[in-house]
Amino acid sequence: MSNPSNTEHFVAPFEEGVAFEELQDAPPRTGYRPSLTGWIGIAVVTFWAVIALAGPWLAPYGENALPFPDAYEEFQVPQAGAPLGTDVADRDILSRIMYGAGRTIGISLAATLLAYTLGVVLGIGAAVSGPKVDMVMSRINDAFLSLPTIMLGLVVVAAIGSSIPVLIATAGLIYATVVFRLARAIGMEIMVMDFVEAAKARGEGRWWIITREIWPNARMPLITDFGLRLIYVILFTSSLSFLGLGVQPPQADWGSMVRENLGALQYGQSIVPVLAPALSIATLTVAINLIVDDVSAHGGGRLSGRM
Amino acid sequence: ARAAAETPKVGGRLIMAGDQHGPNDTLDPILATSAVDYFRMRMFYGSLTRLTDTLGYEPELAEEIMSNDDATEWTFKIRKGVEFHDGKTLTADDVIYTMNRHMGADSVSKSASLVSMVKEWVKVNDYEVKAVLDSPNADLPIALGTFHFKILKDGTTDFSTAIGTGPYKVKEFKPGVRTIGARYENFWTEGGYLDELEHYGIGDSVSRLNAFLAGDVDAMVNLPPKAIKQVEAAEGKEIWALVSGAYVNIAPRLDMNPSGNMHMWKAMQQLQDRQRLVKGVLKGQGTLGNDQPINKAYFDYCEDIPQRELDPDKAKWHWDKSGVGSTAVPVVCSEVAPGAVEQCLFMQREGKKIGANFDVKKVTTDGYWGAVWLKEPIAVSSWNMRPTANIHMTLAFKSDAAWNETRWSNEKFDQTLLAVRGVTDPAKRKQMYCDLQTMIHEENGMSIPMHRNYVDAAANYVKGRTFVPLNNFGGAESPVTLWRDDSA
Amino acid sequence: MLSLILRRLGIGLITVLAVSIIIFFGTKILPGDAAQIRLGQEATEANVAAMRERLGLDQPVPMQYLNWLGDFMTGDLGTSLASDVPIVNLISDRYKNTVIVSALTALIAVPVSLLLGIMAAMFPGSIYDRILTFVSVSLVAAPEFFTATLLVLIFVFALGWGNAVVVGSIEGKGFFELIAHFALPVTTLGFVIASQLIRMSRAAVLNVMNSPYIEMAILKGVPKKRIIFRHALLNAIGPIVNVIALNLAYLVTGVIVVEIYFGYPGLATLIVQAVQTRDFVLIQGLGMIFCLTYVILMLIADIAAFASNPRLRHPK
Amino acid sequence: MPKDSRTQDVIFEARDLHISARREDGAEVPIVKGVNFTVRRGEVVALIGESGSGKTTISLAALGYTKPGLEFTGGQALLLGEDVTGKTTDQLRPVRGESVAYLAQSAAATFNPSIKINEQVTEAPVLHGTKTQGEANEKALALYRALELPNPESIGARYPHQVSGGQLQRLMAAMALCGDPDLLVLDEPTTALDVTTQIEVLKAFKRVIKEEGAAAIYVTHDLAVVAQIADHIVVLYNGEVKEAGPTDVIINRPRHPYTKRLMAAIQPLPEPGQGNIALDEHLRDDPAIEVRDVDAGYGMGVGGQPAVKILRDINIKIERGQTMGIIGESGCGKSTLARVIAGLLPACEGELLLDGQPLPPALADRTRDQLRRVQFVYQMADTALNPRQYIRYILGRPVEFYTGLRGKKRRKRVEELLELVELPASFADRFPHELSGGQKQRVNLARALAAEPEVVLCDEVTSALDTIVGANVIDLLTRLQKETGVSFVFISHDLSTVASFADEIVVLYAGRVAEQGPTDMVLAAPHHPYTRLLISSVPEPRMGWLEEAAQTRAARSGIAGGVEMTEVGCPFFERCPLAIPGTCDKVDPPRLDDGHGHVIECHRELSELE
Ligand SMILES: Nc1ncnc2c1ncn2[C@@H]1O[C@H](COP(=O)(O)OP(=O)(O)OP(=O)(O)O)[C@@H](O)[C@H]1O
Ligand SMILES: Nc1ncnc2c1ncn2[C@@H]1O[C@H](COP(=O)(O)OP(=O)(O)OP(=O)(O)O)[C@@H](O)[C@H]1O
Ligand SMILES: [Mg+2]
Ligand SMILES: [Mg+2]
Repeated sequence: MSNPSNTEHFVAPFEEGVAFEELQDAPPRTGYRPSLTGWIGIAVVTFWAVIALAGPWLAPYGENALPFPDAYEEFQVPQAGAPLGTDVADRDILSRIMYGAGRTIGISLAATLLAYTLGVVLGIGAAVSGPKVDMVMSRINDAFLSLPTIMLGLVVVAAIGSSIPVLIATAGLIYATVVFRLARAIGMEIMVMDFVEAAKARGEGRWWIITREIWPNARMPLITDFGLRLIYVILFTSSLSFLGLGVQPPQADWGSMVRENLGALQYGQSIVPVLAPALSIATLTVAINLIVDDVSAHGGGRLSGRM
Repeated sequence: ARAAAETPKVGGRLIMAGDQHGPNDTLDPILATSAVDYFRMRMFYGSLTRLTDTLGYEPELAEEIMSNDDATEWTFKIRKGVEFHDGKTLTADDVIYTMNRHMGADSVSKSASLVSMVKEWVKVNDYEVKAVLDSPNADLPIALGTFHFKILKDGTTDFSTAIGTGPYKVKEFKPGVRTIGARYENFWTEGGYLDELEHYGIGDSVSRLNAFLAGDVDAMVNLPPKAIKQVEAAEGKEIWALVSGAYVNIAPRLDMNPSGNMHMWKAMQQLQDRQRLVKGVLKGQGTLGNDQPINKAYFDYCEDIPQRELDPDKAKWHWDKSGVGSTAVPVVCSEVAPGAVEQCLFMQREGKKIGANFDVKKVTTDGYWGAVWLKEPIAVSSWNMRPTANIHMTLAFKSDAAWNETRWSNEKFDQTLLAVRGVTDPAKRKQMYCDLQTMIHEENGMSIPMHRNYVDAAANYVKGRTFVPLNNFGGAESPVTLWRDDSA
Repeated sequence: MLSLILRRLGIGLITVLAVSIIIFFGTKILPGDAAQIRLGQEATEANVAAMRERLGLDQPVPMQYLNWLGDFMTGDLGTSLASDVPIVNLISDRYKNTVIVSALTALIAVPVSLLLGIMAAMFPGSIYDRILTFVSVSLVAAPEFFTATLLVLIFVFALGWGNAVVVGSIEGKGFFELIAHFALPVTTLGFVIASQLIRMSRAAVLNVMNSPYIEMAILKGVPKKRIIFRHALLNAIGPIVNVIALNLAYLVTGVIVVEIYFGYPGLATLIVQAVQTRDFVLIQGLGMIFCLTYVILMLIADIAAFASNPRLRHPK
Repeated sequence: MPKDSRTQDVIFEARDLHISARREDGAEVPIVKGVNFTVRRGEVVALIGESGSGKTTISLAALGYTKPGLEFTGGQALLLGEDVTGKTTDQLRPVRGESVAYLAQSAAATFNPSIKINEQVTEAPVLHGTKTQGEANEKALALYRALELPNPESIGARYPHQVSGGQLQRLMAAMALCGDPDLLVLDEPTTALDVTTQIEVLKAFKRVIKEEGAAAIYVTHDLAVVAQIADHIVVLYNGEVKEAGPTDVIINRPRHPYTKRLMAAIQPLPEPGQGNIALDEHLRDDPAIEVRDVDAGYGMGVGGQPAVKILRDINIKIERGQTMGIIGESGCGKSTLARVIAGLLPACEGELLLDGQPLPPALADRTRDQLRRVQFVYQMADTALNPRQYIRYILGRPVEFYTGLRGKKRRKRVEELLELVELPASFADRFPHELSGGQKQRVNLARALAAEPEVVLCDEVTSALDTIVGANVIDLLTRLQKETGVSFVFISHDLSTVASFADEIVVLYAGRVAEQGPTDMVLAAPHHPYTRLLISSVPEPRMGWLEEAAQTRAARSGIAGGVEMTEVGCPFFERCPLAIPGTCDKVDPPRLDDGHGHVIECHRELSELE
């Protein structure tokens, strides 16, 4: 191509009569493609999902069986017959981790989903419902939010007793307050967009506006929070079991396993009984957050690389 | 008594770590509920009598104790020259005031039942009081040596501090946190050697152990059995273990279903993995239970009853007879004492092997005594030791006892229990107590798989421990005698 | 400014009122009977009845609520059911303790985590960022008691440094003793809040990093540090302050495990004890204290966000 | 970079410049495909072309910058003789803000809301060490004066939100100029401005560029503006240069068909006689929509009155098949009026009639059929389309909602609608962000048409479009009107477009009607002084117009410093060259009616307004 100097009149070659109506390519559609860390996250989560579903069939022993019935010694080190050693009550740690996987993931997932369902529906509902309803809902939510989670948890569990459904409901309700706050804030931001107004002007109902106009746009920031929330739920239930109110023995869940085996560290016997469940929690949650981060990396901070 | 070899030194400071503290910590003796309270009471107050290591009694604030022949009238001569922390001298009025707080139907005293046979406390003169009883009670002075009968100053209603006759004065009292006592210079007798005695509550046993091992506290109650090895290995730390009659048990209600099924509860008794509970859970700091409440810590223990063992075959035989089959049998458990939950879990595990399906429901400790205990068909329970076998069996096994956990009713047992109170012939008495214990062992239905020791730990410079087996820290009697040996 | 504070105060008051209703009637669903629990296992029916009357538990519930609310307004939180001690006495010391340890934690953890988070935002997707994400998520994922145990094992037992349990009062202690006194609980708590703060400040700064004015600053040749600290951070303060306030509220209310573990006499252990002893009055008092703390912290956060936003500070 | 660059003649040169986007899967998508042009000292080179043709991308290349997601893939961008394409950010830092300065389309977004203006203006030279803070302040002050900013001494101490948009745009220029750059990169610096403001900003730019001896790259799609400011023009299409040459040649003798079409699509100047010929075939007895004595505003005030009242005494009648143009400067209440009619903002006073029947003021009270008959096309297509919905859905929903069509029929109707707005049917499967600004605007319009409405409120539907696409949209509207008899309320601050399309015009100022009547009459004298100002501010696509206009503009009425809503008197008083102090500011102006439906609100006699 020639180099037009300023005095020169440059005209690109053209064919007379060809209309310039050809449309440009649309910008490439940016679907999510996991990066390396994303793939690691997906692999680990898949691994745990398999364990959670098939744990009881894969486990070498029953949840409460003793690998060494004649040894009156807890916290046996890893050895043939008990690859991760035994726990505080002489049970096989590997088996308990496998049994606990389903319960831990199940409870936290169920509770987080409950928290999200409630929090999102009510939060966006409050954002959509006008200032009065919003005021009332927000104040009630604030009230619950201002009370310590552990206090609410204690009172509920003390009142109804501890069972897995109660745990799920309690954690779900408690964290619904946080989600409510978040969802409402996000909802408020989307509410002022013209497309929401356009839907209203069309005469659409509230439910339609929430589900079709707002939710698809609120989804992403909420998912980003989901990963962290899941961890908090796992921690919350394990805090409850620290107080003796979580998943009840002899059932295994990772949080209470860390707790009930803490003695192994404390009494200087073995590190595995604590490390194994703690690492299980850590790998799962880190993996989930790696995925979440990877997905959300598509969004923010794109200018940082240009600084 | 046993530690008297060394002469106590005066001075220094000790921090004793207790457990179970809370905002309901109190300085009111009649409301004391926990070992922490008992220890505190002993720091600040004195009582008429003091229990001995063998669970007899010896005089304390009462110089002389006399009764009539049928033990229906007791006279207490009060020691002269004993001063309260505010300088007031102890007189009969103080004793009468104290005792009257345990009297009457509306008394909130936790030990009102121990003195319920007392009709009246009478002031004979300034230094003598008399208890007039409805029925004979040879053990009254022993009862008065227990935790709740600490002597208050006449008219005390404010319990934000404690004005007692004990070896220490209140320096600081924060419910749920700690109590600090400063030496009371005018303590009437030997004891109260420390400049300051602090009792610090650390509810969590792991933290308590950490604090102890790190030297942040000098002694701790309720050493977790699993930590025993570690403390034994640690330098300069000692274990204070005390064999006692305290036990944990599983109580089937005989008047309910399916717990009333004899073959079922017999199977349950055969399913108890007693060895594992004692060796594994208590790490040897306990004794095998034999499905009856009295063990060798009691004077009246009967050695002749054969020990029941884990026996799956017998258990299966009973289970099959019971006809319960694989129906789920709910068992309500709570962490009311070490081993309380394990006994359920072990039973559940062993039961599975013979086809029994125990559905263990673990509930929280708080609210357990109000909401669950004595109400569920099968539930666990835990008992402290009482000064005498008779007191304990009267409380927990007599047909009309409020706390008769299985609702077992046996006329012969009740009669023997009453009759034995008046028996003085040792052989006869022994025989009768053996009968009583055998009856429970065979018929009551209770599974008592183990008795637990009181296991505390202290640094080796902590001296002056006591051995009264009714509670931790030597029956909470140690505040008087504790001293610090910095040469150790 | 003033009107904003007043508005916020109004909202805070409504929240407090809502909390008062929730906790008062919420505590009523607790099973068990304060009198029974106070007297323990060995109390008789008559004893319990006597105690119930003494504690005023025989009055109708709405009456109890009104009386209680009235007292609360006048600063009287009532008397503990479990121990006859005025709630104020029970709480005040522990509140002080909790505030001390929370403030210490905040003083150390907040600046450090903000710095770490902001640095992550400066290099998103870099190795540093990934490692920090990894570490911070692992930290959140580790139960508090696990972190605490590790710290105690390492520092107290392996290195012989610091106190395993926070025994005794702080009065009369020297500087280094005080450090030993608070080091472990503060570190544990720091870990607890750090991860969220790191992630949040990273997200807040990254969010601002998409703005055209950041692009403009880049195109003006503004150095990286200045872009972050002058251009981006200033606009990210609002959400960051909000998260700090929420975390402080959490510290004041939610550090139960740490308190139990370190035997630290703060408010959280009191909650557990209150629930366990069914000390309804104490639970109610605690709830109100927590709520007030929360409301005040949020108010401060609002004011801080307000002060950092010139659009609000200088309306046209 | 050597500072003796003053001696260099060629400031910037693009040599076969290639810039591509990198897709997720690693594939390259070329955006700029081998572009060549040169910028010499003292020259302004304009980049023109339709939206998405790569203008911004190329201009940013002069700073060695690409938007995230884009990268240099070939050729050179020589700034003062040095190639900036391969440099790192750190290497470029001294150059940016120093040798080359950037001025973006939206000043409001590019000023940091939390930092005072002066600091932002002086930031670059101070950071680069070429000026002390004191020197920079002096320079800034001089620039404020040169740019005719009010209160030059104190304006720097304000925050960005405390000055008007037009002022910000000029402050932005001050920011760019403060470091005495050799090259200014101006990316559509006046597109968002009112014509009245634009003229002032253009004047300021031109003078400063000449005086400072700088060179500039000027990006725009407004050819009239280009004619005023550029020495050379580069015409871009699809990332390629189609034609380049001196302004005079390109404007007057374009050779490339694309350039020709661009020129041909320029709307003629607003003059009487060019208006749409209204067709009577759709007329009925009642006007399609009638607005009677409407007052409206925002916020909740006392007694059912709004806290801020914007609109006062609005009376409008739109016949079926006709178009009502609404013009006025930014903030005068144009969108507010549309919102009132659409029911989004219920009027506090007055009434609305749809086809002679009362139309409830609030959305909630309207029937679905009433909602269908009045449709609103939002000003900003970006926020009006849900980014998470496919175009198919965005258009399909109102089709189904109002007409009940489903399945195949619905799909067919969507395709018809796309065709109607000249978009291929395949666009149904795109998300809004996959469309260019003009395309989005057309989808936005198509959504309104999906309802088969009787009245369409078009709020600035053509402002963001280049001349060709803009003209297409107007053609489309005209055709529709002929076919279906739909009425339009056409809101724009672009008088030329309104003049060529509307049957009647309403001139709004500060929420009041300054003048209204049939297009020809409004455009012909007598004028309201404000109308006169507007008309004279419309730039003409010929060189030298700016200088003339600066001399001869009938009303040297200055720039709107933000339109003030006044309670009494004529709101235009402050700016009016014919204002009568003591009357105009105290008494509401009377309505002067010439009897042909032409109304002017003014204290002066009609004859005085000739
Ligand atoms: N990050 C990106 N990734 C992919 N494509 C991009 C990216 N940024 C811009 N584009 C594409 O590059 C092309 C040129 O964009 P550019 O912003 O330079 O256009 P423009 O001529 O300035 O348009 P306008 O007049 O609308 O501002 C467009 O087709 C756009 O879709
Ligand atoms: N939601 C609102 N609350 C308060 N005032 C508002 C609101 N929306 C607009 N305004 C004010 O109402 C006036 C008119 O706004 P409107 O949007 O109708 O102007 P416009 O003529 O459409 O301007 P533009 O050409 O910039 O779109 C402005 O002064 C604006 O500040
Ligand atoms: Mg552009
Ligand atoms: Mg508008």
